[in-house]
Amino acid sequence: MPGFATTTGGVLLILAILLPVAGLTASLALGGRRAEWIALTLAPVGVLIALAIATNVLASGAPVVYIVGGFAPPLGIALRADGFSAIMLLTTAAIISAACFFARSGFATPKGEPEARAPFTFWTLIQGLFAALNIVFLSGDLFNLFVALELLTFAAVPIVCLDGRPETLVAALRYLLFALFGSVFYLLGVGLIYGAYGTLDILLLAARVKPEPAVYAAAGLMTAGLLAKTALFPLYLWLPPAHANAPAAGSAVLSALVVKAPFFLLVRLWFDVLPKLPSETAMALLAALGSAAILVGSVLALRQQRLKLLIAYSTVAQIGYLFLMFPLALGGGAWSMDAWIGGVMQTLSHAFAKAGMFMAAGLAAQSLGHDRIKDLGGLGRAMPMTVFALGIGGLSLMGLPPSGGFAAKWLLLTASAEAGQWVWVAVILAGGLLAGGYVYRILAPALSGEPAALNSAPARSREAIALALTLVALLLGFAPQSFFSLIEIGRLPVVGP
Amino acid sequence: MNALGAVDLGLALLVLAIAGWTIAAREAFAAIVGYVAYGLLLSIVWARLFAVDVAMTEAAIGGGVTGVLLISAAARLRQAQTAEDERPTLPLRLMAAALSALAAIALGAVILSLPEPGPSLAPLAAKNLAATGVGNPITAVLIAFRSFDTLLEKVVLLLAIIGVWSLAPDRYWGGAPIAPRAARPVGALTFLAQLVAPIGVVVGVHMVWVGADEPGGAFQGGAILAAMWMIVMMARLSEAPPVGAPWLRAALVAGPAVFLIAGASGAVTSGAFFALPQAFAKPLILIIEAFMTLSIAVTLPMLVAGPPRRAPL
Amino acid sequence: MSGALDLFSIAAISVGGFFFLAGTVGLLRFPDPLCRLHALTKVDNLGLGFIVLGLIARSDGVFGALKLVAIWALVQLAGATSAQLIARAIRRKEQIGAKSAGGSPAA
Amino acid sequence: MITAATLSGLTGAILVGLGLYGLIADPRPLRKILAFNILGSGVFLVFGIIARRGAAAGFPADPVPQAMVITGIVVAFAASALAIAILLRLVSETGRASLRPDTPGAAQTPGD
Amino acid sequence: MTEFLLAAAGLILFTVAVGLARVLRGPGDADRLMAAQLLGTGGVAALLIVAAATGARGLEDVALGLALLAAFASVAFVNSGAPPERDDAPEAASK
Repeated sequence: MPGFATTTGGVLLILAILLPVAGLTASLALGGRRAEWIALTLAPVGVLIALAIATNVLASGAPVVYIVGGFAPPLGIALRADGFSAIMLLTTAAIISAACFFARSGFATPKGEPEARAPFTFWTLIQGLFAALNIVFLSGDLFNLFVALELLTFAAVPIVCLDGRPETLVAALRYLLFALFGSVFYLLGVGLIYGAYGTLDILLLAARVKPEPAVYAAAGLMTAGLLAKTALFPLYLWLPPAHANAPAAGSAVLSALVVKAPFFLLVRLWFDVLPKLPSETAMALLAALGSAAILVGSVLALRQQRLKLLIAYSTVAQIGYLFLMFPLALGGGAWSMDAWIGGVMQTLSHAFAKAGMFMAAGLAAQSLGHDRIKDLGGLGRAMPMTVFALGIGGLSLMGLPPSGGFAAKWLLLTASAEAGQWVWVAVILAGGLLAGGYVYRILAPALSGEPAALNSAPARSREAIALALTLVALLLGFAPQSFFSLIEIGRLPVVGP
Repeated sequence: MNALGAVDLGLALLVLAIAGWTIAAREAFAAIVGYVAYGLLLSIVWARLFAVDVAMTEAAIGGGVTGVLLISAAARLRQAQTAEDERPTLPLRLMAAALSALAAIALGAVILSLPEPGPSLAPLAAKNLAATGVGNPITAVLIAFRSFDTLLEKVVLLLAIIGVWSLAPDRYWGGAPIAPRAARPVGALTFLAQLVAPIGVVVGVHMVWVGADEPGGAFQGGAILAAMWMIVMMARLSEAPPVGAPWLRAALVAGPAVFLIAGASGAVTSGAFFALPQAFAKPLILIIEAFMTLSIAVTLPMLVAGPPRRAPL
Repeated sequence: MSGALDLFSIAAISVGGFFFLAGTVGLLRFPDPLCRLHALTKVDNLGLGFIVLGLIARSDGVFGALKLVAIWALVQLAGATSAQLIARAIRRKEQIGAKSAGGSPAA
Repeated sequence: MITAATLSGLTGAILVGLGLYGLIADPRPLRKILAFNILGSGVFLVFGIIARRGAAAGFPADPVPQAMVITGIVVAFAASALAIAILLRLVSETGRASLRPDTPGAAQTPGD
Repeated sequence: MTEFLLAAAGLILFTVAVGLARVLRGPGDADRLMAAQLLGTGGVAALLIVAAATGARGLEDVALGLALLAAFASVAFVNSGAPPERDDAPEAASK
C-alpha cells in the first residue's frame, strides 16, 4: 500500500494550510491595519512554500505526503501533493498574492484610523480563501474536503456582497444557497461511500471501490453537488451576478480559483477514487454539459452590456472546456495524456488570464466611473496597459497562439480528433470563434477614438499586476518540458474497468 | 414487533409528519414551530441510534439555538414583502415533487443495499484510544484522530462570524449587535434567566469535563453555555458586546488559537502536527476542549445576534 | 422488596402517563387558549412529576435520583415561565383585537 | 426485520426528499433555509445509520461518522446564520424578501 | 418491567404526538407553541423512561439538556411578538 508515511518535505503541506489559518485567526483577533499586514506578509510566504512543494514533487518524482497527527488513514487524515496539486498550489499562491497587492489601495486602513468594515472583511476572508483552496488541493480525505468546501463557501460569499448593494445581496444569497445545496449532496455521497467501504481516504478507496449501487449513487450525488459549485451548465445561473458584482480583486480570485476547486475535486473523484467505475456515459454527459456551457456561456457573453458581466459569462464558457477532458483523458487511450495536460493547461491559463482581466476591468470601471461596453471608446489611449492586459487575456481565452489557452485548446482538439470524438472538435472550434467575438466586442471600442476622459488615473502598479497575470497566461504557451513532467507526477495509472 | 420497535416506528413517522409540516406550512411562524419540535424529536432519534453525543448537539444547536435564530428572523421578516407571488406553477411543483420522490426512493434503496454489519473504524478507534488517554471515542475522533477537521470546522465558525458582521452598514462597524430579546424587562423572564443560567453553566461545564470519558464534550457543553448566554440576553440582563471589543475577539479565536498552538507543539514534541505526546495527551485534550468550549459559547450567540446594528460609542 | 418497588414504579408511571393523556386531550378539546394553557401546565408538573417519582424508585444511587429531580424542577421552571409569557401574549393579542374591533379592552 | 437503524436510514432518505422539494419548489428564502436544514438533517441521519451498522469492538456505533455529524451540525448552523444575515440585510435595503434578480434601476458600476 | 417501561414511553410519545395536531390546527401561534412545549415535556419523560429501561448511558444528560432549553423557544416566540427593534435603538429601554 503506497504512501502512508510522511515523506521528505511533507511538513510543507501542512504549513501551506496552517499559515493562512493562523493568519486569519490572528487577523480576526488583532483587526484593522494589522489584518492587512498579516495578509500581505503571508501571501508571498505562501508562494515560497508552494514553490518548495513543487520542487520536492519534481525532485522525488512522486507525491509528497504528510500524515496529520501521526494517525495514518483510514483512522486519520493524510495530505498528499501530486503534480497537479503542486501546480494548483503555485497558481493559487501567485494569484492570491497578486490580488492582495492589487487590493491594497482599495482596502487600506490608514494609520491611526479605526478598523473599517470592508477592509477587515476582505483581508480576513482572502486568507480564508487561501487556506480553503490549499486544503482542497492537498487533502486526501473526502470528509476533510467537505469541510474545505464549506470554508471556501463561507469565505467567498461575503466577498460577493461586500459593498452591500441589493443586487449583490441577491447574488450572494443565491450563491450561498447553491453552494450549500452542493455541499449537502457531496456530503451525502461521502456518507454512502463510508457506509460501503469504511474509509474516506482517496488512495484506500481507489483500491477498494467496486461498481455497486452505493458507489453509483455516491458518484452521482457528489458530482451533482460539485457541478453546482463549479457552475457548470445548467447550474451556472448564480455565477455571473456573483462574480461581476464583487470588488475586482475578489472577482479575480473567485473566477480564477474558487470555481476551480470543485472542478479539481471532480477530477480527484473520477480519476483517483472511481477509475474502476465504468463511466463512459457519465463522462460523455459531463463533456456534453461542458459543450453546452461553452456555447451558451459564449453567446450570453456576446450579449452583455457591462464589461464585468461579459467577463463573468466568459468564465461560464471557459469552465465548459475543462469538462471536455473527462471522456478523453479517462479512457486510457493513446490520447489520454494529451487530454489530461490540455485540461490542466486550460485550468491554469484561464486562471491567470481571467484574474488579470477582472483586475483590468475593475481598473477601467474605477477610472471611467462605469463599465458599459459601448462607452469604452478611447480607453486604449487613456489606459494602454490595462487594455493591453485585456487583449492578452482575451488571446488566451480565444485560444490563439502562442498563449497557454492555445496550448490547452490545441491539446484537447488533437485528443478529440485522435479519439475520433469529432463533436468536441466542432465545439472547441465554435467556442474559439465565439470567444473571438466577445473579445472583439471589448477591444473594438476600447481601441477606437480619442483618449477617454478619466475620473482618476489608475495606479501604475495595479495595471502592472493585471498585465503580469495575463502575461503568465501567455507564457504558459512556452512552458518547458519539466513543467509537463510535473503535471504527470502522481497520476494514478488508469486501468480499464 | 416488540415495544421498542413500536416506539421507533412511531418516532420515525412523527419525525416525517412534522418535517412535512415544516415544508408545507403556509405561515413562516407555523413552519418554524414545526422545526423546533422537529429538532426535539430528532434528538430522541439520535439517542435511539446510540449517538448520545449527537443527540446532545442536536438538542442544543439543531432545535434550540437554530430555533431562536429562525424565530427572530421570521419576526423581522414579517414586515417584508415576501416572494409569495413567485410560487412556481403546478407542473413545476409536480416535477419537483417527482424528482424529490425519486431521489428519496433511490436513496432508500441504496441504504438498504449497504452491507450489514457495515465496515467500521470502531476497532481501530478502540485500539488507538489508549494513546489519547480519553474514554469517549467521539472525543478521541474529534480532538485526536481527526483533529484537523475539528480545527477547520472552528475556522468555518470564524469565517461565518466575519461574514455575518460584514453585512452591517459601514456606519455601524465597531458597534454592537442587538441580540433577540424582550421588548422590555419582564419579571418572569428575568427570574427564569437568573435561575436557569447558573444551572445551565454548571451543566455545560460538567458536560465538557465528563466529555473526555462519557458522552459530552466541547461542542455539546459549548452549545449549552451558548444557550444560557442567549437566555440572559433575551431577558435583557446582558447585551451583545460591540464587535470590536478586544475580549470578544480574544474569546472568538481562543479555541482555534490554542488548538493551533497545541498542534504546532505536537510537531516539536511528537514529530507531527497535531500529534499529542502520550504522557500529556489527556490534559492537553482537556485544555484544548476548554478553550474550544469558550469559543463556541461565544460564537453561537454572536452568530444569532447578527451584524452590528448600533453606531459605535 | 423489588417487587413492591416495581409495583410502585408501575403505578406512578401509569398515573404520570394518565396526566399526559389528560393534558393532551385538554390541549385539543378545550375551547379557549387560556384553558389549554392550564391543561399544559398540569402535564408539566403532575405528569412528569409522577413519572420522575416512579423512576426514582428504580434509580441507582442518590446522584441519579437528584439528577431526575433536577430535570423535573427545570421543566417546572421553564413550564411556569413560558405559561406566564404565553398568557401575557394571549392577553395582549386579545386587547389589541378588542381595541381594533372598537369594543372596550377585556379586563 | 427492519431494525431501528434501518428505519432511521429510510427516514433520512425521505427527509432528503422533503428538503429537496422545499429547496426547489418554495421561492421564499427563509423557507429555503428551513428546507436546507431538513435536507441536512436527513443526510446526518444517513450517517447515523451507517455509524450504527458499524457497531464493533464494544462500541454501540462507529464513532467516526458520529463525530462527523457533530461537525456537520455546527457547520449547518453557521450556514443558516450567514444566510439569514444576508436575507435580513436584503430586506432592510429593499423591503422585499425575494431571490428574483430583477434589479431596480440601472445597475451601478461597482468600484473596488 | 422493561416491556412496561418501553410501552409507557411509547404511549407518552404517541399521546404528545396527537397533541401536535395543535401545531397543525393552530389557530394562534400561542396554541402551536403549547403543542411544542408539550412535546418537549413528553420528550423528556420518554427519554428518562427509555434510559431507565435500556440502561443506555448519557440519555439522562440529553433529557437534562432538553429540560434546560425547554423554555428557550417559547421565550423567543413571545419576544418576537413585539415590534422588531429599530437599528441603533436608544439605550434608554434597557436596565
